[in-house]
Parts: sequence; structure tokens; C-alpha cells
Amino acid sequence: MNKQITVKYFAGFREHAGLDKETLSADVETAADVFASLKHRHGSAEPLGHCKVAINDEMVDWDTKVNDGDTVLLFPPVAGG
Amino acid sequence: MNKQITVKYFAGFREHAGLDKETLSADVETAADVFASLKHRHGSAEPLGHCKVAINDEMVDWDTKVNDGDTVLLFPPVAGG
Amino acid sequence: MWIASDRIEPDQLRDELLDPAAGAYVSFEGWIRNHNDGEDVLRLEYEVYTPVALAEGDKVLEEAKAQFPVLHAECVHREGLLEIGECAVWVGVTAAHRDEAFAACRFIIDQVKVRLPIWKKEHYVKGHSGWVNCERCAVHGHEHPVREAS
Amino acid sequence: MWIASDRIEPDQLRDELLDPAAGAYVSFEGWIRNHNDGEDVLRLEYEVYTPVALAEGDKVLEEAKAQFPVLHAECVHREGLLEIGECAVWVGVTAAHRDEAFAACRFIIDQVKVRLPIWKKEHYVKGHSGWVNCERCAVHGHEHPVREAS
Repeated sequence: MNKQITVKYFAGFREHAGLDKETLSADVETAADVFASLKHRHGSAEPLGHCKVAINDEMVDWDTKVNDGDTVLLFPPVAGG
Repeated sequence: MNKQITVKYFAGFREHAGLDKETLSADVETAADVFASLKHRHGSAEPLGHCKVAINDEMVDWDTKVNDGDTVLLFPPVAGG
Repeated sequence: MWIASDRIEPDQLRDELLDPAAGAYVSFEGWIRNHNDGEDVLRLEYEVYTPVALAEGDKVLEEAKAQFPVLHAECVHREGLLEIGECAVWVGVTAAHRDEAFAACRFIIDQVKVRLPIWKKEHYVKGHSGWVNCERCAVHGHEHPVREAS
Repeated sequence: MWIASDRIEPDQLRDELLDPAAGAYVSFEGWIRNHNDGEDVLRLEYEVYTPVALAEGDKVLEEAKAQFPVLHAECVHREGLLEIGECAVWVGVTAAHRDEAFAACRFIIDQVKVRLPIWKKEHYVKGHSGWVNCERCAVHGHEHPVREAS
């Protein structure tokens, strides 16, 4: 069953996607599914473990389930400091 | 043969000796000999390795020879910082 | 944890950690270097996703306090455009003794660099620019160039 | 190496180490604690034999620069009477990367504490006072009480 998911892109992902946010309706189970289904947007060839994800402003693991109405934040490899 | 040695005491050694400096004429070979011969002054029961010594403002080992006219600085255990 | 859009003032931040029970204060600052990975850097741009950066930063500080017997620990990270020499991140820790102050300070900056949603784009003297890769990914020896600011 | 009879100003000392090639700045400060070894401390008195302290401090800084690829390293130690909360010793190190800045800063303070002819006398709230024993001797587990200021 399709879920309505808002996705936000950051840094390199945002530049590649050409937008910072979009809403999609897709048959996805986990955060990793969202990442995989949006490869054409973020364009990342990084191993998943290099990137991070948050759901509704909570950092989560990639195998976390997404629910209808969730906002999924896709973070490219971070580089603070 | 006796040597003329100026000895300076610091911190606890100075307080125990009741003076900061004196000149003595003694038959001493090394800095350790000076320390041992002045035990009644500095009063230290510390192992020699806990204390330090300088000759003419140069840090030296306890087995360094003293020469006639040298100034020997007797340092109790240090505690900077 | 704080995200600052203005200049970081280390001396003011330090003074907020003063404590008569503290015998040791250790601070770390990350400064913008004029070179990285063989390129001459002109300036740097930090993008921060603040809601999560603050929450994750506070988590790091709590972890530090739980692991090491420190009195105070704080961290401030800049966002926006920074010039060469500017302070990008500050960490300050006070403790009774220096062992734990050093250890906690090191722990905090290491974690902040790899866990907070913060990205930096380097603007090079030659006119191009690029997002800098994660330090941990770089250390793990993957194909992308090793780039670390501090 | 400097011996200071007036207040140490960490922010001014830091600014002297600024360098566009530096990506990391690590500083250590030793502060006067209000307690030590179970006693309430009122104030502290540092006795420094300056000629040898300066020479030995410079040697420590040179050793740090030889061992670690740092850009700048400096150390200032107070002498005389200090009140609770005052800064007794400051160490600042800059380097391209933080690994060596942390390592060199730690090396310097560890060496300064056990090699320089500096002694401290604690004045206690109860009215008595005493010379503080060497940290290294204390660590080595000799009979005298373990006393360390930071």
C-alpha cells in the first residue's frame, strides 16, 4: 500500500535534486527503501552507511519503518568541525 | 680535597633550612654528595629520585661532578600546574 | 549545544564554565584552514540542520558527562559562510582533573564531527567549490578523497 | 615559555597563535580548586625558580614540536599568590589537525608539571598550609599523601 511521505534533501543531495523538499506517494517499508527509490533525486553512490537519515526530526537507523505522513530527512555524509 | 660550593635551597628545603643560600667547604664529589652532606639542612626524607638538582642553573643528574666554585640548587619534589 | 550564525567568542564561552571545584579546563577549536587536500581554500560554507544538530549535540554532551567525571561540557558550531582563520567549532570542558577534561573534550569533538547533520562546502581560490566528505568515511579508506578540515 | 606574576589572559595568548594554516587549536588551563586531598583550600602560592623554569619549559616546548607536527606551542605559568578560580598554567597548541594538537598539549602540561622547578603551597581554610607533593611521586605510590591540583 502506498504511503504519503515528505522527503527533505540536504547539502549535496539538495543540489543534485534541485529541490529541498518534495512529497511522494510510494510503496516503501523502511527509510532505506525511501533512499533507494529516490536515487535519481539525491544521486548518491555512497554506501548507505555513509549517509544518515532522520524521521520527523529524530535520527533513526535505515531499517526503521516509515509511516504514512512521515517526513524523511536524507543526510549525505556529514562533515562538521 | 675540599671544594667551595654555594648551595641554594627552595620551597620546603628553604623553610626547613631557615635560609635560602649558604656557602660551604666540603669534600664532595657529586651533586648527590652535596645533598647527603646537607641532610640536616634540607631535612628531606624523600628518595633522591623525587628531588632535582641544578648546577649553575643547569638541570643535571645527581651523579654529576661538582667543581670548586659551583652553585648547587637543591629542588624538593616539584609540583607545577 | 549551540548553533551560532555569528562569530564564536571562546573567551566568553570559557567564562561560563568557571567553577571553583574545577582544576582543569580543556578547549578545542576548529579553525578554517587556508588549504585542504592540496587545494587553496578561499572560504567555507557550513550547512546545518539545526533541530537535529542541537538534539544530537546535546546527546553527545550527555554521553560525555556520563562517561567521564567532568563538571561542565559545552559545544558551539557555526553555520553559514566562514573566512580563513575563523572558528568553526568550539568545545570546552571543565573537570577536577585534567585526564577526564582531555578525554571528554576529545570524545565530544570526535562525535560532533561524525554524528551531527552538518555539511561543509569549500570554496577554492581557483573558483570551484565542493562538499567535503565525512572524516570517518575518509578514514575508512573509501574511494572519495580524504578531506578533513581540522 | 613564560613565567607570569600577573593574571594569565588566555584569549590574548590564543590570539598570538592564530595561523591561516592551523585547523586545530587545543588549550589547557589549570585552575585553582577550592579543595584538594579532602582539605578546603583558601588560596595557593607558587614559588618558581625562573631561570631554570624558563630553560626547562622551552626544552619541553621544543620536544613537543619535534615529536608532533604542530605549528605553534606555548606555555605560561603563574608565580606568587593565587586565589580560587585563577588560572595557574596555560598551554596552547595549534596544528593542521586535531590529533597532534591534543597530543602535544597533553605532553606539554604533563612534562611541565613534573620537570619545572615550581612548587606550590596550599593555604587551607582551617588556617594551616603545606607544600604540595609532586604528582609523579604521588602516582608512583609513595608514602606521602596524593595531592594534585589539576
